[in-house]
Amino acid sequence: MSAPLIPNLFAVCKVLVAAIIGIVQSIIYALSGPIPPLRGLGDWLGLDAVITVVTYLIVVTIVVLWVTVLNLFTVMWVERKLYSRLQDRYGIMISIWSLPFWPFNRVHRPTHKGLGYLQNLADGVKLIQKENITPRNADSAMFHISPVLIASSTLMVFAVLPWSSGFYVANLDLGILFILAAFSLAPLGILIAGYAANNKYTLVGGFRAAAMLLSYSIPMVLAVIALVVFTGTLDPVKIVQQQDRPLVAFGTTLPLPAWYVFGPQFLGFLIFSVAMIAEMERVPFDIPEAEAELVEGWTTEYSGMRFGIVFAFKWLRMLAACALISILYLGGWSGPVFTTLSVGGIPVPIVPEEIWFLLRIYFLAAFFVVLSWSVPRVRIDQILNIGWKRLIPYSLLAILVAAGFRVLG
Amino acid sequence: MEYELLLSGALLCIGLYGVLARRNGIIVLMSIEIILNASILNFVAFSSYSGNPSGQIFALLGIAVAAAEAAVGLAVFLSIYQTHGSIELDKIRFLKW
Amino acid sequence: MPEFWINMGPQHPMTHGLWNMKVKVDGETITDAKPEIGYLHRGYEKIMEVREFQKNVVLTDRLCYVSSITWSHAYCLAVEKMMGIETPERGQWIRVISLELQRIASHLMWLASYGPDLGLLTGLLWCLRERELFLDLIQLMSGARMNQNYPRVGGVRNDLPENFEAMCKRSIEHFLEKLENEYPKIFHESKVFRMRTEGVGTLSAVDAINWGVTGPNLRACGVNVDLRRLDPYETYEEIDFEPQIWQDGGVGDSYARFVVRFNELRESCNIIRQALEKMPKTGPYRVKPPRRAEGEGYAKTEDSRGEALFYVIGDGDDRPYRVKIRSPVFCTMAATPILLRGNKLADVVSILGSVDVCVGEMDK
Amino acid sequence: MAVDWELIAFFILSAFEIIGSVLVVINKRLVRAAFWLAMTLVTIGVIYLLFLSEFVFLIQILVYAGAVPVLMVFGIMLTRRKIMDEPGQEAPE
Repeated sequence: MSAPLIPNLFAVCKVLVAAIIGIVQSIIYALSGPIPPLRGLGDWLGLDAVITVVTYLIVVTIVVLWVTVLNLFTVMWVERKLYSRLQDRYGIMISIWSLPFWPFNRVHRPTHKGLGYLQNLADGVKLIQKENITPRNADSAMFHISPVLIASSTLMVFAVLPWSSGFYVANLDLGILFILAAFSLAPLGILIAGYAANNKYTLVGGFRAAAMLLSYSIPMVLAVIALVVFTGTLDPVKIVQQQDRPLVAFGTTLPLPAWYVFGPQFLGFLIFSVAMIAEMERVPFDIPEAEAELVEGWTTEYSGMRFGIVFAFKWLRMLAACALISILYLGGWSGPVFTTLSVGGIPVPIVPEEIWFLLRIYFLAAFFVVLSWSVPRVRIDQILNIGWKRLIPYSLLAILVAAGFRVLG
Repeated sequence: MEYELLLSGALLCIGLYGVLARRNGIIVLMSIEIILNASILNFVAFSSYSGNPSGQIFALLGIAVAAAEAAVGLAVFLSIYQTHGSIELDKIRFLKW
Repeated sequence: MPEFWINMGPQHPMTHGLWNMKVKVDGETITDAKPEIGYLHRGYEKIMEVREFQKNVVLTDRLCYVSSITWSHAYCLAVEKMMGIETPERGQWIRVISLELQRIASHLMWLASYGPDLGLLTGLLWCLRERELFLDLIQLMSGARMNQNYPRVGGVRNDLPENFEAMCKRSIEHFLEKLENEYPKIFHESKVFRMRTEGVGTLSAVDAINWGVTGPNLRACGVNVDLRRLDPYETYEEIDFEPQIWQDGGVGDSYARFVVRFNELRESCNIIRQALEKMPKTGPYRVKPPRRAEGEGYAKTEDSRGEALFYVIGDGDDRPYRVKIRSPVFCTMAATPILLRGNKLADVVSILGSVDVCVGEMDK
Repeated sequence: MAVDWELIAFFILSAFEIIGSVLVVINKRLVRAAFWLAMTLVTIGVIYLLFLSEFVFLIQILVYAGAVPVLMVFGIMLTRRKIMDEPGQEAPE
C-alpha cells in the first residue's frame, strides 16, 4: 500500500557508488599499463567493503544535508513567519530580490517584499564572521567541547530516524530506543557548558536545564514503554506499518486510520508530547534560558557560530521530536494517496510517503510554535512539580492501561 | 575471553584504587561506578561466549542497581555536606564510636 | 550549593533601565535582595533651580520618558499654586484628557514589558500596537510622540485640534474592543500566566503603607487611595469614575497589581469619554503666568506609578529657589526586599515587572 | 592473513577505557573526572556492542551517559564551599 520516493536509500546509493567506482576503476586499469602499481589500487577500490564504507559515508552526508540544510532552514523560517503573523507583523521579508543589484531596485530603497527564506542563512554567515570569545576564567576545554557534544548527540538522532520506509541511514531493531538514548545525551553537555563558562547565569541555567531534561526524560521513556506493550517492537518502520490500516473498534470498521493516538494510547500521546516540549526547551518549559532573569541561560557566554550551533540544535531537536511523535502515535508516513505511475517499468508514486511525513512534521511544528508564542514560561519548581507529580504517575497509569488492554485483547 | 577478564580486572583495580586513595566522596562514588561496570562487563562477556542470554538480564539489573546506588550515594553525601560542611571522607567521623 | 549574590543589572534584560537588583539566592530561593540605584541620577532638583519656571517644563518631561505629561503637569500645578493663578476651565479639561491618554500609554508600555518578562513576547507586540493609537492621539494633541512639553504653567500649550474628539472616540472604541476580547486570552485567562503571578510577591497593606508604596501598587493591596478621588485636582471631581482596587483579600500579589493596572486602562478610557462629553467646546485654554513669583507651592498628583509630589519655593526671582520631587518608584524600591524575600529566582521578573519601575523618575 | 578486526577494535576500546578510568581516579578537577567517567562508561557500552548485545549498549548509554554523570556533576556542584572558586578541587591538607 505504501510507496516511498526512494525505495531504499542505501541500496540506491550503493548501486550509484558501484557504478562510479567502476568507471574510476576502468580509468585506473587503463593507466596501469604505463604505471603498473596502480593495478593494486584498482583492485582495492573494487572490494565490497570499500564500496560499503563509501556508500555509508555518502548516505550519512545526504541525510545530514537533508536535515540541516533543507529541513532546519524550513522549520526556522516557518517559526519566524508564523510567530510574526501571530504578533501582527510580517516577519522576515528581505530576500534575494531585495539586493541592490537588480534593475528594479533603487539603491536607497530596495524592495522588501520577498519571503525571507534565506534570512537564516544570512544570520548563519553573520555568526560565522563574529569572534569566538572565551571567558578568561572559563574551563576552556570543557567550554569548547560541550557545543560539539550537544550538536553531535542531536545529529545522532537522525542516524536512525527514518523519513519514509526507504529513506534512512540505518534501520535498527531498537531504533526508538537509540533515539531516546541520543536525546538523553544532551543534559551532560548542557550542565558542563553551564559550569565551564564560569558565570553565575550559565551555572543556574545549566542546573535548571539538566534538572528539567533529566526529570522529563523519565515520563518520555515510560510513555514509550506503554507503547511498546502494544507494538511489541522498537523498530520505527514496523511501528508505522502496524498503524497503516483502518481502525477496527467495537467490532466495526471506523473511517479512521489505526493510529495509536486513537485508543488506549491517547494518554501516552499527551504525556509524550508534553515531555517532548520540555526536551526541545520551547517556551512553556524554556526555563533553562529564561532570557528575562538569566540573560540567556547556559548559552550566555557563547558567541559567534558556537552560539549558532547551540541555538540551531533546538530546532533540530524540534524536528526530531515532531518526527518521533508522528512515527509513534500519528501513523508516521502512512497516507491516503499512494497511487503510483509506471514510468518505463519503474513505479513512481504521485504523492510519496516523504510528503505525508513532512506534512505531519510541519503541522506539529506549527502547533508547537503557536503554543510556545502564546503562553508565558513556567517557573522551574512548577516545571519539576508537573514532571514528577503529574507526568510520571500518569505515564505509569498509561502503562497499566496498555497492559490491561493487551491482556483483555 | 582472557582479554575481557583482564580488562575487567584492570578496571576493578583502578576503581579500587580510587575508592581507597581519594578522599572526596563524589570521586569515591565514581570509582564504585567503575567497579560495578567491570562486573557488568563480565556478565555480558560470559553471556556472549556461552550463548546464554540470561547474562544480559543480569547486566541490565546491574545497571539499574548502579544507577540507584549513584542516586542514593549522592543523597547521602548531600546530607552529610549539609550537616558537616564537607565531604572529605577522612574528616567525617560521626560513624565512629 | 552555598548562598551567593546574583547581580541583575545594570545590563540585564530584566531591568528596564539602568539599575541593579542584587539578589542573594540559596539554590533558587531568594534570601535577601538589595536594589542599587543612582546610575541615572542627573540632579534634577538642582538643575531646576537655575532655569526659569516655564523652561523647567522641558526638564520635567524627561523625568519619565514613558509618562511625560503627568510629570510636567504635576510641576505646573505646583508652580500655579505658588503663583496663585488658576487654569481656565477648558484648559483643565484638556489637561485631564492628556493625563489620561498618557496614563493609558504608560500602562500599555508597562504591560508590553511585563509580557517578555514572563516569556510572552506576543504581549509586547500586541501592547505596542495599541499604544501606537494613543501615541498618535498625543501627537495630534501636542505635536510630539515623546517628551511632549505640553502642559504649561497656566494651562496647556495649544488647543485641541479640530477632529480630535472624533478620532479619540474611535481609537478608544477600537482599544476597548481589543481589551475585552484579545488581551485576556494571553494574559489573565491563560492558566500559565496565573501560575506565574498568583501568590507571588505578596505585600500586606500595612507593609505597603509603612514603606511608602503608593498608586496602583497600594491599591493592589486593597487600600482605596486614589488622589484623583481623595484630593481631586483639575476637574476630576466632576467625573464619575471608580478607583480600581483589588477586592479579594487584603494581600496584594503580582496578579493583583496586574489586575489593578489592567482595569485602570478601562477606567481611563471611561474618564476620557466623559471628559470629551462634559468639556466646554470653546474658551480660553491658558492664562499668562507672572514672570516672577514668591511663596510656596505644593502639588500632589496621581501619576501612572503612584503619588507624584512637587514642592516648589520661589523667592521672588524668575526661577525656583528650591524644588523637591517625590517620585513614587523611588519609595517603592525600598519595599522590594520585602517583596522578593522568600520567592524563587524566576519570580524576580514577575514581581519587579508588576511594580512598574521607571528608572528616569526613580533616579531623578 | 585474516585480520581479526573485532580484536583490534576491542584493544583500542580497552585502551581508551583504561586511560579514561585512570583519568577519573587521578583527576584533581572533579567536573573533568565526571566527563571522563561518562566517556569511559560509553566505551564500555561500545564493547557490549562488540558482543552483539545492542540492548544493553543502548541502556548503558541511556543510563550512563544521560543520568549518572549528570547526577555526579550535580553532586559536585552542590558540595562546593564557594560558588565561584575552582569547582570541586580537593581542599589542601
